[in-house]
Amino acid sequence: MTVGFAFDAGLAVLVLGVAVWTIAARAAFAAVVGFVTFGLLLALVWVRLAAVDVALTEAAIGSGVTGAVLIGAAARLRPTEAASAAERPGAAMRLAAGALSVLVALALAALVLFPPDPAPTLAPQAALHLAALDVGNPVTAVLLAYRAVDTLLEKVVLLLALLGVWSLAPDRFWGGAAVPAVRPDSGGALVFLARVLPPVGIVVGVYILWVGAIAPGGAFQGGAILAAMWILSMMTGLTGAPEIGRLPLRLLLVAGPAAFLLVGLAGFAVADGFLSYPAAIAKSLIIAIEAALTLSIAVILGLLVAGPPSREPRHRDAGHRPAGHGEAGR
Amino acid sequence: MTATTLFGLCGAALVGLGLFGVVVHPQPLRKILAFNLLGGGVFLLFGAIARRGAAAGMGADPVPQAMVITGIVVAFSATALAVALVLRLFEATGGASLNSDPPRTEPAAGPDG
Amino acid sequence: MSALGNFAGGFVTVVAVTAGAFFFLAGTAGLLRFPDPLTRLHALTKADNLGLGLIVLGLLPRATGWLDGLKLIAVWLLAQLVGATVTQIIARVARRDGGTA
Amino acid sequence: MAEFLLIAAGFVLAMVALGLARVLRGPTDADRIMAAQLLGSGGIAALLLLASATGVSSAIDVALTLALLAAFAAAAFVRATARPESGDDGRAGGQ
Repeated sequence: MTVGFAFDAGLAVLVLGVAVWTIAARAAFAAVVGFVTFGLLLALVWVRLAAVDVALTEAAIGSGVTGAVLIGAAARLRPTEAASAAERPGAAMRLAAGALSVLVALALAALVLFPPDPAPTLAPQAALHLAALDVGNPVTAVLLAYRAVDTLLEKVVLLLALLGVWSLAPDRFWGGAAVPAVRPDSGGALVFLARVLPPVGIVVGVYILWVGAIAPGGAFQGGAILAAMWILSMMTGLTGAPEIGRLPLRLLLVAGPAAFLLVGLAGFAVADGFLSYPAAIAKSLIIAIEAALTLSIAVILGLLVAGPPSREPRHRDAGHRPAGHGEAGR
Repeated sequence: MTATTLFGLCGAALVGLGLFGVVVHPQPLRKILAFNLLGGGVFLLFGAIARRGAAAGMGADPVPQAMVITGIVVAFSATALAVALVLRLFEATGGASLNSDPPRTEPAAGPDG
Repeated sequence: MSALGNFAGGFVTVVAVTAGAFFFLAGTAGLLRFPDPLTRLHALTKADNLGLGLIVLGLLPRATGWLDGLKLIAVWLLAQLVGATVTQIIARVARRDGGTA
Repeated sequence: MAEFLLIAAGFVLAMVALGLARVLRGPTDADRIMAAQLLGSGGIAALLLLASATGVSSAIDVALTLALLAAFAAAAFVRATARPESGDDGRAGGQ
């Protein structure tokens, strides 16, 4: 048994321990904190699995931004916990659920223990065209060139999720902004941090985006870091949440997918088809798309965390949205 | 046993654990947490598969890695939407029960928007 | 770098990393033994500041380029800034709640 | 040297795990949020050690990301705990 394996075994036990805590903890808040630590540990696991791109994503999104959403929700839902506890399913139900879960886990474990022998891999195919794309990071190449259509659709999913969140707002708030909970007692220290950290965060975010062409990093990770800085500044009330009816905001939201789509359609004219890039400028195109995507991702993630609007739009007629009159239909 | 197998097994166990939590916990927020654990387990399985596919000078097969990155982002957006739904439910009814006929919560479900 | 330099660098690494690990041990001992949130917070800062700082110091001689070295220092500085802020705001909440949940 | 660094990373992680077991149990939420902070710095240290031990220098970027986002859990916590017990005016005098 090598030192490396001992480390990995300890890490795996720790991950499972924190996961059990997340399920078993009595208070929801304790479970959420358990989940945040789970995300941090997963980032370590991804480094051990030689997937640093994933580790970056997990550190930024899986743990950081998700944690912010869940912790806020747990604190607000605390009054409901006692009532829900009475709805716990009976022993028979829990036993059945346990049996099902064990069965599923065992089946998956069997898959892990008896995998197909020449391990299936697309790595050689991915490596084949890396030089032509002039992109050193194979994961970026997969995300933005080989399987670019997946990434495009994923951006659409993000937008749809944001529309879903917005649509939860009562009609009169449509086009308004989410009210940031400005708490004077959250202390000068946090406000200080929210002033000092974003400049550093923006540099790191752009660096992660830029380095993504040759090393782990890219639009998702960079965008998530930028979003995090924006969220921090919204949390402390330094910047208000934007009104969702504003046209510039909407344009920013669709900028990434739109740029992607335009380049994709141009592929019909100048290359072999949808989302295929002319070899000479493939790298420049990829970086341009990534830059637009990063901005869109940052804005979408930030707005997802801010939540549905909870304030009436300031200039109601400036919004000129027919949806603003939805109440008349009731 | 290799580290890859180890983390694969860890992923399988996480899927089971998450599934159990999704079924058993009555609180929607706990279900969301459990669902995210389940997702983390699935991602780890992908990670183990990617690591096994190391070839051509790469530490791991990039295709499953890219899928996991996409998955993490989508899981986050689903989580944010689910949390927003639960919070809206709480605002509208004062509770967060998924029970269709609440046995003994306040019956004041009338005057909401 | 000369062999002597290599040796000196390795020496610094071993000593500083060991010392850093020791402060993580001290921080955990404090977390386990101290009676209330504010004192536990005090223990936590030892791991934060000294533990991480010493480990970064120990890893600096092994950095493979100036950018890596710069990033290591940046990580430590960021952790200092964030750690100091976070402990302060947690302490405020702990004091406000008066040690009750 | 690589083995030494790996052992150090394991040691730091073990210490953090012990501390985690203590603070996650509470009793106060302030204790619990310490768990995120503790694992934040411990995780950063372990990542840096791993990066140096295995020569994967891009893991430093992961540590950098963690360091940037380490304040997030605590910031959300402070913001959220201020909300339920005080309305919009309750705490304003505490500034």
